[in-house]
Amino acid sequence: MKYAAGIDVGSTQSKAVLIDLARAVVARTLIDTGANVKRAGQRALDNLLKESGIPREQVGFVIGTGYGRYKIEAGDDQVTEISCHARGAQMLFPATRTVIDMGGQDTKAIKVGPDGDVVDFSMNDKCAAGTGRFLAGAADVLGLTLDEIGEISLTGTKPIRLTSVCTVFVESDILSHLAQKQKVEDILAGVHQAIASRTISLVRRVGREEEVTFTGGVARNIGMVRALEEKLDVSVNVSPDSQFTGAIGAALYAMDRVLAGDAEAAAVSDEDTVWVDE
Amino acid sequence: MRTTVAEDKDYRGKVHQLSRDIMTDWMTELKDATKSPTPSAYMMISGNCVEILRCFDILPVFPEVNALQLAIRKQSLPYIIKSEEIGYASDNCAYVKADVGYTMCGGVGENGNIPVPDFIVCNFVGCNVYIKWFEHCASMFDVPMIMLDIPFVREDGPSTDDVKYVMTQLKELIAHCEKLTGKKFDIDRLREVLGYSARAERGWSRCKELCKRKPTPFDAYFDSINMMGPINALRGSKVAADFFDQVVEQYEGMVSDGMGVLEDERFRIVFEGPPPYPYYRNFRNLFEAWGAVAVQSTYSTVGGTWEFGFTHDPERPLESIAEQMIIHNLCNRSMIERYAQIQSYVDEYDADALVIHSIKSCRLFSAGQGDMREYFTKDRGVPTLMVESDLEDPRYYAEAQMKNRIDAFFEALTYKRIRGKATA
Amino acid sequence: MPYIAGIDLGAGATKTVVIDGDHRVLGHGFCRTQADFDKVAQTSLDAACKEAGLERNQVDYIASTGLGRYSLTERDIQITDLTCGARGAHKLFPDAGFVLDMGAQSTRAISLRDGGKVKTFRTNEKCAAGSGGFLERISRYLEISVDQIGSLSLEATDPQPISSVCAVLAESEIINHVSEGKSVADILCGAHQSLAERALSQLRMAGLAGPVVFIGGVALQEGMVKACRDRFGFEVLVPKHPSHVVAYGAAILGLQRYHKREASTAIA
Amino acid sequence: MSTEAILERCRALLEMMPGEALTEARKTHPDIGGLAVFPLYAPFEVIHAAGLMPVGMFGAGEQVEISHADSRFQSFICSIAKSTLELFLRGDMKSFEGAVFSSICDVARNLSSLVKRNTPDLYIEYLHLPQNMDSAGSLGYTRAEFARFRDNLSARVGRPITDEAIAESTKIYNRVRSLMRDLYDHRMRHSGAIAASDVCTVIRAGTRMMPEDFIPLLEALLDQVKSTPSHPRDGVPVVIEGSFCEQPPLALIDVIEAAGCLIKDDDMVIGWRLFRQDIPSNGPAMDPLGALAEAYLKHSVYTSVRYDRAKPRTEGLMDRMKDSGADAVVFAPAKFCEPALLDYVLFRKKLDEKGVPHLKIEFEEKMWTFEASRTELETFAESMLFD
Repeated sequence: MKYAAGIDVGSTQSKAVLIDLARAVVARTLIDTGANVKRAGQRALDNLLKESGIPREQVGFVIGTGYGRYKIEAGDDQVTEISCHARGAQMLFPATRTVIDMGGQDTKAIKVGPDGDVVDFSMNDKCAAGTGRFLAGAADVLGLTLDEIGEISLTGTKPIRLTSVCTVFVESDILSHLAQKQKVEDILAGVHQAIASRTISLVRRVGREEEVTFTGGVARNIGMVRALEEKLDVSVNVSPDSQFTGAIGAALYAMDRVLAGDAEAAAVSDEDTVWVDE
Repeated sequence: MRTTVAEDKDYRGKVHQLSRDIMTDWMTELKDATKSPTPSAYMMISGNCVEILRCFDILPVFPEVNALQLAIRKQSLPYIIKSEEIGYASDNCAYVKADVGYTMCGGVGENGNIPVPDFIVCNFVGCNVYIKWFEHCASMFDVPMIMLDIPFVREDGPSTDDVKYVMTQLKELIAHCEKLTGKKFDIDRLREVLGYSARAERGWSRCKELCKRKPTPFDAYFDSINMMGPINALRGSKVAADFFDQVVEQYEGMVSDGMGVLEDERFRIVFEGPPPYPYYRNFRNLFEAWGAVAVQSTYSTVGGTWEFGFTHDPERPLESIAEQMIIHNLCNRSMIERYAQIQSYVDEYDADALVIHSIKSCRLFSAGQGDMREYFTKDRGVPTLMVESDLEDPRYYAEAQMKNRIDAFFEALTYKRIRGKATA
Repeated sequence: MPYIAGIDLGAGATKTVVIDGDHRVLGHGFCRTQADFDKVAQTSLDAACKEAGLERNQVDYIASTGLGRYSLTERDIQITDLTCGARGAHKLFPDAGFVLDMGAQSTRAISLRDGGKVKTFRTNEKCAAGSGGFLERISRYLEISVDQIGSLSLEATDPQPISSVCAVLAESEIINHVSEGKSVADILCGAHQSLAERALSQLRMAGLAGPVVFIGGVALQEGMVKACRDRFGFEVLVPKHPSHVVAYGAAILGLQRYHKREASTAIA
Repeated sequence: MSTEAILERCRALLEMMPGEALTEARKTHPDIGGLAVFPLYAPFEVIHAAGLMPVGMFGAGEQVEISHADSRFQSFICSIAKSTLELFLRGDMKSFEGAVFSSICDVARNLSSLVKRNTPDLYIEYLHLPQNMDSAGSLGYTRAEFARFRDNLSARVGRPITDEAIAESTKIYNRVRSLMRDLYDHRMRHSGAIAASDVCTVIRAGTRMMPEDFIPLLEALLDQVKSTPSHPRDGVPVVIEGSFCEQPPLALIDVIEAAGCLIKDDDMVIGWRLFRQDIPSNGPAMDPLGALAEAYLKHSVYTSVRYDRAKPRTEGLMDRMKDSGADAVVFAPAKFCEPALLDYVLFRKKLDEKGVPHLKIEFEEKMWTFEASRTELETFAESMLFD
């Protein structure tokens, strides 16, 4: 029982991470989730073991996270991505006290304790406006890829105003700007700033404390990183591993269980029970 | 930290059954009244003066109860859509929309379950939407609407003029009832009715009191619904008074046997805001799964805050009715007072956390709950979770989102405890 | 013989119809709408002229409509797509009193007065997954092409309804259905049914009481048409070129104005 | 002063933050203080008599980015509530004595609590304006509520507020209101004499200056407008309904007229134009507070936030159409405005009965593109003009 694994099953990609007793990452893998979430979890774990050449029985505990977490049969238990992102970010940047996680349908601001625990968190409310999905919509209508828009937005000089950050209306909003011969870079600059200020209000709810770490898929978007830094007026940590943050956090929780397996673990787990949908 | 629920747990107990029985009798009365000349009147739940209707034997009808039942039986959506077709906006209160849609579809009148009222008593207590709702009802039925304008109670309490104003309007209501029924107002009958009210109110606050015990005998949010019907709609009747005697007996029994509503009570929470009726059990399961139980809730005090000691007084009939309407109910209180009420719950019921269920329909409750969250997390250090959906419109409940937030919240609380143990 | 062009600059695509003085349709043009509205309109117009066997300079009058109607510098007049859609639909089906126009951005329910004039109309509420763009997004997620949607949806055995009113949350519902292993057909059919439901309540808001002409790009999806026919309780009429009806209506109204103009200049 | 000069001054005032407008007023009224008035209505005369300038609080339009308030208010709350709270949280209102809110809707009431909690140094008043106009207790209550306001206010400013002073202020506001009525009447009879968005600009600016200064400005404007010949514009005469609290962007007003509608009458900034007749302000044994209360109960024009059993709002709208010679109604509520959106149902029912064409377009503060509304408005106009 020398290892623990974390699997993060997202709506588009699934990630898995293997760590050893020293909590060092020994292997990681990333696959497309595809249509069958159940299998995605298993596939990710299999890949992970194959690449690392470590036999399954050496893995003491597996924790699943992400929206698909309840469908992972390979996992021994589940933890929400909120807890996992906090824990993972704190391992990547030990001094982290605030985590911003921007995903497809959720944006989260998390206040993190010294050992990676969630002190407080805040997410976009019922309305999914201002999430990563909004960027995708903007990219679509401009015929650009998600990777391109960030760079381009940085060249904007006169950021445009948006009526709202409602994803449903981003297309018509942007089209009207184009019709008025606005520059693409200014539109994108406006888009990034709109989402950034929306995100800042989430950060404000939990109370900003340095260091700030930015996780999730959108963290690879340099435009969003800069926009956040500008509004927060502090530099923001972004790890090259940022998309693995959730899986790393899950693996860390799994390792707790491997190491402890004592009262602590008992206090957290109820092995005999299962989640039942109504 | 796997979340769990007892499979298909049956939350209904003896109290649920008792409540169901007497509420069903009332619903039957309503249905019968659609075909008989029994006089009836519409009235709203919050800070109501049902006692006055009772002493004239006027059958009280509460559209909110109707809307609530449609939602909890998962029947509300078609009615909501129906009323959106005649111009209601998606942003309007879904209680109104469900009730209006239900009326349009024949739920009220001859072949329905609810009688067309002889008149409407608009007890405007806090909720401004009440006025619009009842204006719409009045125009649908073409019946008179009596306005009871209750001055909003400010932090420094009501002025003598506020009370005088309400007293005058109550007397005008009484005059109207005399005209409608041809009966002379009988103050002694009102005293008798208020006696029943006071008895029920004492029982109700005794039950709330018992939630201070560990484990708590019932869930002061989800199970309170069983008592809110009787205390708000049937108040002033002997039936309601007797009901509470039995309920108190039941819960005191549980307490003395050390029984709680949960086998394993792990988190004591205070609930703010109405529940998502269309997903009532689903929502409850999400908390049950973490051994979280409500020990107090603001929603259960929309009709009256009796647990703070006020009861109707047969010796001061109209005065005490007026005081009930102005001061002693949640809806007519400011956010600032609501914060104080919640804080006292957290302290006196030894709660671990505050959960705010923010609903789109009712802005009286929800507008500004972000500030409430701010206040309790930052100024008071009370762990607070805020989730959003609706009390009537099923389209605003997203289970995956809901579960994610609730699980994360209790994961954090659990982790805090473990560290507490570790460092201890 | 005058030649009139109606150009519909929509959010999704730009459609052109060229007619002659007897309302005969001579040519169609179609191309995806892009940033430069003027250029897009030209391309679409050229295509229509080509089909009509006309030179660009033979076109006597241009009526523009749709979201970009003001961006077309060469226009003789601009008219809204609701007015044009009503007129075009009425010309094709004189007995129908209602029009449902489902495009990329918006869904419109229109009730008509005599002569195909707009009586009342309802456009889709904000934050509603009630338009063609939504179907495009989910088809992209389901990795199928837009023109497959319609036929696929017909193969459904257990349609999966969408309850959310927000397009983004609706998408997560779809993702959920997929993860539950539901078939693509069932998901698409569910989407069509939900959209039809919303369209129906919009039509009711406009006072639905008779046959409905279903126009706009989405009307090309058989599954959507079926979903409407199953629900509306009135005949649902679909023209041969549903996405060109608005441009056609623009051309017809354009012809009217053209005659007026000629008459006045003749006097002068 | 030329019309354009007057409009320039008004536009300048509208671009100012409330605090800047107060500073501007102090240039000519050095000792004046300020009290913000959230829509709809408060007895302005009492505020003015306290030596304060009542400043209309209509949100912050485009000028302010909402960055604090949306962590306090959810996504389904109207923009005026958010931007108003934002101004207080940002400290923009420091130079004011405080603000007065009234019972117009649940959001406004909760907003007053939030402002009170977050700016403890300010005097925050909440008036419960009566919803029962014809109880035997109505007048006594309303007068008492106004008196309570007067006493709290005088305690705050540390000087008495005399009946004489209130009567004087009543005279001044009577004059302001009658001039605003003149302006509206003139626009009503001479379409094209002045653009609707210009009327809005002036009326809104009037809530940001001392009434003494507003009077000469209105007089000058009326002279100008009446003396300049204008040829009548063609279009569909309409009444705007539903904009009684949050104000539609001026650009939207222009879009409405550009689309072919002529705005004959509207309910914008209605609280400052609440009375069709002067309020008695002299005579023996004069009771100015009683007069204000009486006026509110008996002589104020209908609004969506005032229930009057004797005069239903639907009738009010019908009269407004008849008096202004409008053929149609453009219903323009702020997004998420519960009272307006609920009233729409009753109005719509009535208008359909009477066969009056109507159109609903929602707006919000940060709106900058009106393409969707433009399309609907043009279609609406086209459907009436070309038959």
